[in-house]
Amino acid sequence: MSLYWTALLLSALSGVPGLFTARKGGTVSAAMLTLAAACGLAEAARVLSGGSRWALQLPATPLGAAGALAFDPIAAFFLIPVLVLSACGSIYGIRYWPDHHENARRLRLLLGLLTAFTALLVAAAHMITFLVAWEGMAIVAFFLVITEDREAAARQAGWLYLISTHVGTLCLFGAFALTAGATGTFQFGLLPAGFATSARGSAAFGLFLLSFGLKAGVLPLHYWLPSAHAAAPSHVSSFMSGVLIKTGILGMIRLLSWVPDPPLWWGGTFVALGALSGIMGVALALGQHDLKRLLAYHSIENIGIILLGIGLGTLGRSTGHPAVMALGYGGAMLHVLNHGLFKGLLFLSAGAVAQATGTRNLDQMGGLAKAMPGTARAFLVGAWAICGLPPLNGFVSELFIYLAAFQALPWSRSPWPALALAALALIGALALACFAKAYGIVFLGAPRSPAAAAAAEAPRSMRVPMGILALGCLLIGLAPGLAAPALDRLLQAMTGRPAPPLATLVTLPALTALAGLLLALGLLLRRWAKRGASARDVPTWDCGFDPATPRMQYTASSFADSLVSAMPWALWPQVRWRKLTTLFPWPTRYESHLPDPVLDGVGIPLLERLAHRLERLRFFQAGHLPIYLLYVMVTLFLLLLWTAV
Amino acid sequence: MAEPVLIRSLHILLQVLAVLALSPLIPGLINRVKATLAGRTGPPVLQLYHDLAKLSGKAALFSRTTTGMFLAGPVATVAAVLVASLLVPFGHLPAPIHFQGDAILFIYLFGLARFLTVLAALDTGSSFEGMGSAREVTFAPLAELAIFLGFAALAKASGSASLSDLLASPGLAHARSMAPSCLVLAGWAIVYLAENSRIPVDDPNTHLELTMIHEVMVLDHSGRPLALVLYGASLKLMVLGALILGLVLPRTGRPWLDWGAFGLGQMLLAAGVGVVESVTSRLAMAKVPQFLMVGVLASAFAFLILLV
Amino acid sequence: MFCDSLIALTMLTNFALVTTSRVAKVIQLAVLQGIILGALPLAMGLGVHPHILAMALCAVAVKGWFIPFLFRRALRRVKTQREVEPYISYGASVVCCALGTAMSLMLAHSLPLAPGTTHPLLVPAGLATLFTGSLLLVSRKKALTQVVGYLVLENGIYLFALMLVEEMPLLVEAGILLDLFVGIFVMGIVINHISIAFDSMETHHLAKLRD
Amino acid sequence: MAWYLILLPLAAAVLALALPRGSARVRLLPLTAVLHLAGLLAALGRGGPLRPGTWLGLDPLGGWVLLVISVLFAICAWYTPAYLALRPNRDNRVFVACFLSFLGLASLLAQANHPGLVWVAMETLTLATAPLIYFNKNQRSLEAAWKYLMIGSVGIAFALLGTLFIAYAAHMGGIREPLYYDRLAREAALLSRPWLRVGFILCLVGYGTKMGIAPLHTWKPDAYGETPGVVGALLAGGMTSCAFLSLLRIQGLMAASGEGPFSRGLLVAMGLFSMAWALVFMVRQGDLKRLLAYSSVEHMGILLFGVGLGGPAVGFALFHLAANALVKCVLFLSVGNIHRSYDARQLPFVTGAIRRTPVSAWLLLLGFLAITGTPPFAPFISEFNLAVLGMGPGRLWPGLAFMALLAGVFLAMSETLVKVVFGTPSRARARTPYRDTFGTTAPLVAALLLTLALGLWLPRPLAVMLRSSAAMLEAHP
Repeated sequence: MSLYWTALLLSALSGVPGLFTARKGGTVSAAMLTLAAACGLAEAARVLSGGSRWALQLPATPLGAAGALAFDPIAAFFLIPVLVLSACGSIYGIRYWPDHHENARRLRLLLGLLTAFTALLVAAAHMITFLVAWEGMAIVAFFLVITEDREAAARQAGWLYLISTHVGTLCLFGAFALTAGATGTFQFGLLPAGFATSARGSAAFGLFLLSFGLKAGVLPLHYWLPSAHAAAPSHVSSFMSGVLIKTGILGMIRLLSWVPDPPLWWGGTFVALGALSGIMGVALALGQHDLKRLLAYHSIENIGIILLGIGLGTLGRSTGHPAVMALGYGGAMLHVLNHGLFKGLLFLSAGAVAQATGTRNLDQMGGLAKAMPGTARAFLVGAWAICGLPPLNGFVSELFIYLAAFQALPWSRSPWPALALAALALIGALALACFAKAYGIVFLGAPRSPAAAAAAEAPRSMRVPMGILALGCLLIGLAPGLAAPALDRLLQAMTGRPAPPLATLVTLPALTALAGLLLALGLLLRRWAKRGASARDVPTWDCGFDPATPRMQYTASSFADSLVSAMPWALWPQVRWRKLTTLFPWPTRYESHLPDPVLDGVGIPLLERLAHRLERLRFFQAGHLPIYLLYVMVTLFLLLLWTAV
Repeated sequence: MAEPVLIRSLHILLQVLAVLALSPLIPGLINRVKATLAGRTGPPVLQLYHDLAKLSGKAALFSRTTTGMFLAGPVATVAAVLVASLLVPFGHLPAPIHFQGDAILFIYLFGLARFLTVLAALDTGSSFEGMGSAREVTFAPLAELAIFLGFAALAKASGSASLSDLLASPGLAHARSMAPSCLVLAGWAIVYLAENSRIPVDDPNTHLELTMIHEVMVLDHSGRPLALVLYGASLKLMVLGALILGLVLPRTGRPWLDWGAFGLGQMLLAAGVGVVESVTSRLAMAKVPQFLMVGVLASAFAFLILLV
Repeated sequence: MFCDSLIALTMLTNFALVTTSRVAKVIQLAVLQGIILGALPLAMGLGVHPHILAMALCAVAVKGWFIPFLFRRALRRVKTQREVEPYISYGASVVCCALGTAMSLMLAHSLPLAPGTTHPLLVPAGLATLFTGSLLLVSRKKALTQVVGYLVLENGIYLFALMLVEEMPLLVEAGILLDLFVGIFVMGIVINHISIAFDSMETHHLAKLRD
Repeated sequence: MAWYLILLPLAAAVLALALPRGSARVRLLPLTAVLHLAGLLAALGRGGPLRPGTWLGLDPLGGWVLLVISVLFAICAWYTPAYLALRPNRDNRVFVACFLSFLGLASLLAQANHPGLVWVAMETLTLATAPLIYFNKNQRSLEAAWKYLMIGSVGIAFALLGTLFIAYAAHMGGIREPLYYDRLAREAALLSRPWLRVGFILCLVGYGTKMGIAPLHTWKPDAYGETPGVVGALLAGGMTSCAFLSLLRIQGLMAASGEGPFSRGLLVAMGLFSMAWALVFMVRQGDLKRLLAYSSVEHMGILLFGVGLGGPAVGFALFHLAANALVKCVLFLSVGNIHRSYDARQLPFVTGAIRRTPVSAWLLLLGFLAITGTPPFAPFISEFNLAVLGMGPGRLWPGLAFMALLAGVFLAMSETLVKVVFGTPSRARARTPYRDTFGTTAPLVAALLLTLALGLWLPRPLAVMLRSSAAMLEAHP
C-alpha cells in the first residue's frame, strides 16, 4: 500500500520542484516519475503475482460522500501502462519540451497530476472517488491538450475534448445514480441479480456505454479524439492514447465485474460497437495526411479490437462458456497493455519526426530512415506490432480474441462471433495498409521537402523511452507466457470465479518457438542475400528515362486513394481538383481530404443548426420592458390555470 | 498418439523437404501448361531452378534511395512462408506444428510477408513501386476476409482454430457440408489466384509496369534478393495450394496414399492455373475488387448456410 | 351600499384609464382612483380605528398629491404628452380590460370567503384593478404611463388588503405604506433620471440592452 | 434574535453617508463585514431553538442563508476597496451606503419570522440595490436599473398579494395576528387550501422574479451586465438567496399543510424550465457578464429543482445555495477584473486573458469548472446528488432532463470561456493599466478555496444546521 501511495505522491508532485528552478526541471520531474513508476510497478507486480490485495475506506463526510480505494488485480494491471507511459513520456519530455518553452513548467506539473489522477482512478472503489479521479484526469488532460493554446486548432481541439469528457461525466452521474439506486450505496460492488436485465439496468448500461464510450473513443463517440491527440504535445498524446482512453475500458471492466449476469445483448452490443470502431477507425486513418491524426484514428481502431474481445468474453460469460470468456477478456486486457506500449511508442517517434521536420504532414516527409535511424527503427517496431504481425505483442492479443471468436462459433446462434472474426481480419489487413503507408511515406523513399531532407536524429533522451517501449513490445510478443498468469488473476478478480488458465487455452510456447524460428530464418536469409556481390551507388529504376524526382514518388494520399475511394459511402472523402479537358492542359492541383464523418459530417452541422435555431429564440429577450412584464403576467396566468386544473 | 514418433518425424521431414525443394517446380508446370495450350514449346519445367542458381551468382543492385528495408521484403517473404508451411497439413496428416490458433498465425505470416514487401517497394522511392504497393494493400483486405470467412464456415462445426482440424472437417464428403465446402473452395480459389499474382488478377509475365501489381513491387530487386523473391513466390504457390487441397482431397486413411494424392493434387492445381491463365484475360484494375468480392461473398454465404 | 358604489366607481376608472391617451389625463385618473380608494375605508366604517384612518390619509396624500407632483415635474421636462400607439390599441385594451374583469369575477367566485364577510365585492374588484394595472404596464410605451400602471396595480392590492385590514392591521399597513412610499418614490427618482438622460420618456430608448 | 446583525450594517451605512472622505468610507466595508460575520458566528454558536412567537429569530434555515450571505459579503467587501480604487472618479458615498444596508436588510430578512416582515425586507432590499446597479451612471446602467426596479417591483407587488392571500387563508382558518411562521407551520392544517395555493403561486411568481427564474429573469442579464462585477456577485449570490429564502418559507408552509406534492411538482417544472431557458441564451453568448447572469438563472433553476424533488434533495439544494453563491462570487469578480483590463467584456475583443490577467483568467476557468459540477468543488456534491436523486426510485426523467441540461449548459459556457481565456490577446484592443493585484485576486482565491473545502468537508455544525433546515421544509401535516 505504501508503495502505491509513494508512487501517487511522487507523480502528483513531480512537476513542483521544476516550478522553482530555472533549469533541470524536466530532469527532476522525469526522475520522480521514473521512481514513481518503479514503486508502482513493484506494487502492481506483487498483486498480479498473487500477493495480497488491499482496500482502504476513506472517512465519510457529513453529507454522506465517502470514498474508497481497492488495489485489486484489475487496478494493478491498469496501473502498469499508466506508470510506464508517464515515466517514458517525462524522460522524452526533457528534450522534447525543454525549459525554454512557454508552457514547459505547466506542462510538467500537469503531466504529473495526470499520472496521479489516473493512478487514483484505477484503484477507485467508490463512485465519488471514481468521479473525482475521473474528472480530475479529464480536466488536467484538457489543459494538456490546450498546451499550445496560441493555435486556434489546439483551442478547438481542447474545447471539443472538454465538452465531450464532461458530457461523459454527466452520463456517469446518471449511470451511478441508477446502480446506486439498486445497491443502496455508492460503494462499488456486486449488483443484485436481475438488475442488469431490468429496464433501469438497461438504462444504466446505456449511460455507462455512453460515458465510457466517449472516454475510450468508441465510434461514433470518437469525434473528439483525433484532434485532441494531434494537438497535444507528443508525449501527452502518447499518454492519452496509451492510457487515458483505456480508462473507458477500465470502466467497462469494472461494470462487468459488478454484474453477475450480463444479458446476451450486452455482449452483442460490445461486438457490434467494436466492429464498427475497428473498421471505421482504420478506414479513416487510411485517408489522413497528419501523422498524429493517423495514429489517433488507430487508437479508435484498437479500442474497437478491445471491445471485440470484451464482447466475445461477455457472450461467453452470459452463455456459460468459460473458455470463450477467458480468451475474450484476456485478449482484450492484454491488448490494453499492448496498445499502450506500441501506441505510446508510435506517438513518441511521431513526435520526434514532427520535431525534426517541423511538420506533421506526411506528404512533406520521406527518406527519414537515413537521417533518423533510431527513430525509424522504433516506429517500425510500433507499426509492426500495431498491425498485429507476428512475432510482436499485437499478434498475441489479437490471437486470443480470434480464438475466442473461433471457440464461440459452434454454439452461437448469433452472428456476433463471425462478425468479430470478419472484423478482425479486415481490421488487420487495413491496418497493415495504413502502417505500410505511414512508415513507407515518412521514413522510406526520398525526402519530399527541404525540411525532411535537413532532419536530424532525435537526442538520446528521446530515443531511450522509445527503446524501452519497443523492448516491451518485443518481450510480450516473444514470451507471452509471462503475461498469462497475471491475466488469469485479473480475470478471476473480474468475474469472481476462477476462469480456465489462459496457458491451457493457447499453446504459448509454440508461439515463442515459431517466433524464434522466424527470426532465425530471417537472419540467415538476410546474411545469405547480403553476402553476394552488389553495386550500391545506382539510381532507382526509371524506365530508362530521366531520373525520377522526389516529387514523383507516391504520396500518402495517392497510396491510400484506391482504398479510400473504394469506400465513399462510409468515409465521405473530399476531393478538389480541376478535370483536365484540353489537349495541352495548364498545371493543375489535386487535393484530397478525409474529414471525420461523425464530427464534420454530422456533429458540427447539427450543432451549428441547433445553435442557429436557439439564437433565433433570442428575440424573447429583445429589451422591451413591457414584454418582460408580460412574461411575468403570463407566467402567473399559466400557473393559476395549472392550479385550477 | 498411437503413431510412432519415427514415422511422424519422417512425415515432417518429408513435408519440409517437399516445400524447400519441390515448390519451384510449380511455376514451371504452370508455364508448361500455358505454353502447351498456346501451342508453344515453352521453357523447361525446371527453368526456375536454373534461374535461381544463376541469380545467386549475380551481383545485386541497391539503389541510392534504399535502406536496409529493401532487403527485408524478399527475406521476410521466404522466411514467413517457410514458417507458414509448417502449419499447414500436406495431405491429411496433421501439420508438423499444430496448435489452437495456427490458422491465424498462418494468415498473419502472409500478412507479414506482404507488409515487408510493400515497405521494400516503397523504399526505392519509385512511383511505379508505390503504385504497385498501393494496389497490393488495396486488394489484400478482401483476400484475407475471404480466407477468414472460409475459416469461420469450417470452424462452425468444430470451433477449432487449427488448420489441421479445419481442413480435416468432413468437407465435400459429407452431404450437409457439401454446399458450404464448395463455396469456401470457390472463395479460396479466387484468393489463391490473387495471392499468387495470377491472371485474371495480375499477370506475372507482363512487361508493362503500369499494369502490374506484385511484379512492379519487386522491380528493383536483382541478384540474390531477386532469387529470394522468385523462390518466395513459388513457395506461396505450394503452401496456399496445400490449403485448397486440404478442402478437396479425398481421405484415404493411408498416409502414403495421401501423400500421393497431395502430389497429384498440386500438379493438377498447377495445371488448373495454367488453363485459367490461358483461357481468361486480365481483369481491368477497377474490376479486381469486384472479383475478390465474389470470393468474399462465396465464403460468407458458406458461413450463412451453416447458420440457418 | 355606498361603499359598493365606490368599488364600482373604482372599476369604472379602470376602464377610463385604459382608454385615455393623454398622459396628463392618465395621471389625473390615477389620482382620482387613489382618492376614491382613500375614501373607501371610511365608507366601510373603518374610520373608527385611528390607525386605519391614518393609513387612508397617508394613501390619499401620497396618491393625490405627492405622486402627481413627481409625475408632473417629470412631464414638464419632455415634450410629447400623448401616448403614441400603445402596443395594444385602445379599443383592444377595453376588450382586454373587460375580459380581465370577467376573469377576476370568476376567480373570486371560485375562492371561498370567510363567513360574515361584509364586502365580497372587494376581491373581484381588487383582482380587476390588478389586471388593469398589469394591462397598462404591458401595453404602454411611455415610462410614466407604466409607473401609473404600477400605481393601479398597487391599488388592486390595496383593495384586497381592505378585506384584511381589520383583522391584520400590522401586516396590511406595513405592506401598503411601504409599497406606496418607497416604491413610487424611487420610481419617481428614476423617471427623473430617465427624462434627464434621454430627454424623453419613450421606453423604446430603454431597449438597448438585449440579446 | 440578534439585533446587532441588523443594526450594525445599517448604522455603518448611515455613517458612510455621513463620512466626508471616500477612503474612510471604503474602510467601513471590510470592518463591518468582519464584525457581522463574527457576530453571526457567535449567534449561531450560542444556538438554541428559536423562541416561538417572536418577530425576529435565527432559525437554522435563516441562519444558514445568512451565513452564506455574510461570508459572501465579507469576500465582496474585501475586494471592494481595491475595486473602488480603480474607479477614483466615481463618488462612492451612495455605493458604500447601499452596499452596507444590503447586509443589514438581508440580516433582517433572514431573521424575520413573519411573512409581512419578510416581504418588507425583500422590498427594501430591492430598493437599496437599485442605486448599486446605477453605479456607472450612464444610459445603459440607467436602463438596467429601470428594468430591475420595474420588474422587481411588479414581482414584489405580486408577492405582497400572495402574502395577503396566505394571511387570508390563515384568517379563514381562524388564526389571528401576529402570523409568525413557526405558528403558521404548527397550525398549517387549519389554513384554507384554495387561498394558500393561489397565495403560493403569487409568491412563487413574486419572489421568483426576485430570484430570477425563467421567464421572470429578464432583468437579470441587463442588471448584472451593467453593474460592477462585485455588485453582480452580491446580487447573484446574496439577493437571490434572500428571495429564495422568502420562497422557502412559503414552501415550508405548503409542506406543513399537506400541499407539498402540489408545490413540489410546480417547483421541479419551473426549475427545469429555468435551466432550459437559461441554456437557450447561453448558447453563443459572447458577453461574459450576461453569460454569468444566465448561469445564475440556471442555478436558480437547480435550487428550485432540488427543493421540488423533496426528501434528501432539499438539503443538497440548500448546500447548492452556498456553493453557487461562493462560485458566482469568483466568477463575477474575475470577469470584473478581465473587464477592467480589456475595457470590454464581449468575445471578439476579449481573448487570451490568460496572458493579460493570468490570475483572473485561471480563477475564471476554475470557477467555471466548479460551477459546472467538476469534483471536488462544492457544486459537484450538490449537482451530482441532485442528479442521483432525480433518478431515484420511481422516477427517471427529471434526473435525465437535469443532466441533459447540465451538459448543454457546460457546452454553451465552455465555448465562450475557452475562447476568452486562451489564445492571444487581440492587438487591436488597447490594454488598460489594470493589472491583477493582491487586492483584486486574493478574495477570489479565498472564495475558491472555500468552495473546494466545502466540497471536501462540511463542518459538523454546518451539516446539522443544513439537516434541520431541510427538515423545516419537509414537515408533514
